[in-house]
Amino acid sequence: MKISIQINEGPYQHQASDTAYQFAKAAIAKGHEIFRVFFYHDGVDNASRFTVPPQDDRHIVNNWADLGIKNADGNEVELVVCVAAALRRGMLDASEAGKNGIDSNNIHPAFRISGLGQLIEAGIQSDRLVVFGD
Amino acid sequence: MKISIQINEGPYQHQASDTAYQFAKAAIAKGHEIFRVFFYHDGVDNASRFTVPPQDDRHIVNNWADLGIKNADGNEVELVVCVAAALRRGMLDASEAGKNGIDSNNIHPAFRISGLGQLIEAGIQSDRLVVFGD
Amino acid sequence: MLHTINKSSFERNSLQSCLNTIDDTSVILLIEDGVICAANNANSSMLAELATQGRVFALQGDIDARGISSKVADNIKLVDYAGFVDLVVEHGTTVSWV
Amino acid sequence: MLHTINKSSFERNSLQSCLNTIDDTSVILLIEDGVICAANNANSSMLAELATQGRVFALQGDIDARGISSKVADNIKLVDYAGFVDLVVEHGTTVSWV
Amino acid sequence: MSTKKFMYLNRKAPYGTVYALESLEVVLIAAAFEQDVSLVFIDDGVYQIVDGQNTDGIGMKNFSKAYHALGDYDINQLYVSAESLTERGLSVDDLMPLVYEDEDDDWAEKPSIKVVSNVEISKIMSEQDVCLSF
Amino acid sequence: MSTKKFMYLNRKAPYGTVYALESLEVVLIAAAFEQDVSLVFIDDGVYQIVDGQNTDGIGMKNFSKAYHALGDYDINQLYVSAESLTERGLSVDDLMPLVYEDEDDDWAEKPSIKVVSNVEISKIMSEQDVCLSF
Repeated sequence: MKISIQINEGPYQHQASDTAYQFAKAAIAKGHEIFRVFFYHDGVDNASRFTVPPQDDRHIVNNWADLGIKNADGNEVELVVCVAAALRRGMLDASEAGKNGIDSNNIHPAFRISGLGQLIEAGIQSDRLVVFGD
Repeated sequence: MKISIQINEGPYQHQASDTAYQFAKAAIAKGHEIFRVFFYHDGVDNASRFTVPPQDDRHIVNNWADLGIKNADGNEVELVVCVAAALRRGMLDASEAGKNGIDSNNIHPAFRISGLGQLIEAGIQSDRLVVFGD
Repeated sequence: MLHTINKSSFERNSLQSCLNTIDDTSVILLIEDGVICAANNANSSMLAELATQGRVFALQGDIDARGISSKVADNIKLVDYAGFVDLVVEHGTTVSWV
Repeated sequence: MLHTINKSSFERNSLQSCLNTIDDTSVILLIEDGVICAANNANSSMLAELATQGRVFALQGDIDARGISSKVADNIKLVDYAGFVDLVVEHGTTVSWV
Repeated sequence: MSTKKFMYLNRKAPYGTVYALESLEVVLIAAAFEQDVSLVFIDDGVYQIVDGQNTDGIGMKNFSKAYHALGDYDINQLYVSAESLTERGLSVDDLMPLVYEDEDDDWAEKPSIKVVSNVEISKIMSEQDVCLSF
Repeated sequence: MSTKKFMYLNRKAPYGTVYALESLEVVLIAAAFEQDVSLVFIDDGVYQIVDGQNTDGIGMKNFSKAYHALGDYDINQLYVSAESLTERGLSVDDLMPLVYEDEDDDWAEKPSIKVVSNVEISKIMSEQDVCLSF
């Protein structure tokens, strides 16, 4: 089955991203396809390549990034970050940084920034859409 | 009176930072001193210089940054970001970025990263400490 | 002592928790979504007695933002941010029921 | 239809809201802090009837994390993340009461 | 593209958190996808469409006027919980007069807001293909 | 530096949000400042100190053992709401056996946890100089 995920909260502050990750891993292990993970609201902060958790803690960003190549059928799990939510919260890719005159960017390369249409499209294309939030 | 502030939530997602800012501005206008604003938990995200809100919306990061030079007596309002909370959430200054092998940083220059001791010290040094959260 | 409540009593237990532990002299300030506790509604009885004693305040700006300025319950005192500062200064320690 | 609850019924109204609108065939999965609703406590009656009907599930990992595995109320079915996936697959649309 | 039934579940007051605003942003984008869109306002979500919101005092953007645009985008199924309104001392007269023009009835202006019981919401909910929660 | 009475107000369950963990991090730092420190566990905050927490199944760090360190740092005033425990079907026997060595009583080992009524918590609260909420 084709499943998509919406994540509304950032890493560490709320369990939402952790649960969503465990859910996605379990779904892939059972042979389902995670079509798209859409990071919305503070969820966009899950995509920061600047994240440095304590040594003895999980690395939520890398966990998601590693998942991005792991669907059983070889299809990539798309990790999409909402552009409007991201800009408001200081999450930028090279293109958005350039447009806004900022000298660097912080989106992990496993994620891509795109529009809210990608969330609607995920709802249309997938058999299931599951929301994780606060 | 000497007042300090603790902020537990990031910008835009929760009103905490907005209310704290309005409170701080009002306190300064009444002749009080805002000794320190301590950004903890997701509150560290208030310090991102990458933040690009929509044109017609308030710029929470710049609001705080501008406040940093406005105490009535000329004393700076200290804007302190908790280092442990910041690293977990991908907020880095040049020094922490260097230590962790990351090529850039995203802390606005009006803020500085420091330890949790600064929160306790704010509680000791100030007449009042007010917490804003979710 | 000043207690701040920033959540609706319909959504969370923070107002009830505050009321469970508030002493006889403390005052309550409703801010952010907490101003929903200031409106006339099914939960109004929670604050009615304290309001009668003049011990309940609410942030005018948050009330106006939520379109409920015509719904404010009796005896609730409205303040602006300057009034918030005064409450913090006058009432000693502030407890935030976040 | 699958309803997920991720907050304690002591802290928030999400379980009550879900119960106000749930139909006769839907099931509930308690996750994260929502597993507090699975323990024997003053709020247990909220879910007792649905549990008897075999319609209440809870994530084992979240229960263990909160140290309440010996407190789980009768008839609540424990699942792991694979079981969560199965519930999503079997029950059609998922509604998250975040 | 196939047509699915999308439900947006709105349970939180505006301004205290960003969910109301960012939910509206999704709905407006969703309109372009020509799906069957319903909005449910329940619990404190009913405050999102209360008339007369004025944010001058809190320094935040008043986005409530954007709900009036929904009708122009053919989004006219706004279900409001009667029980939630009553509990909060509100009636339909306290809500914004949101309308749409019915193309099947000579473009007659009709109300978009339908106050319904929780039982009716339950029925509407069980017909949905996708539920987006914020 | 003067001595003040600091109270840490813990109202949230662990793991679902990070507040419990990051609150504990502050308390451990606070110990170095030699202030009068009290911790209050009320509402779902009582779950923070429930015995037998096991996070193997959720991929998160089990930080509950760190509460045992509090006694070594002279932090031994842990007040737990009796009403909150009872409502949740818990008793003091379900809590971790947190202890400290009383230097005024020949280093006798004593329990740090005191189960008290909400009325007593009210009294303790009214004696504080600073209240940190998470």
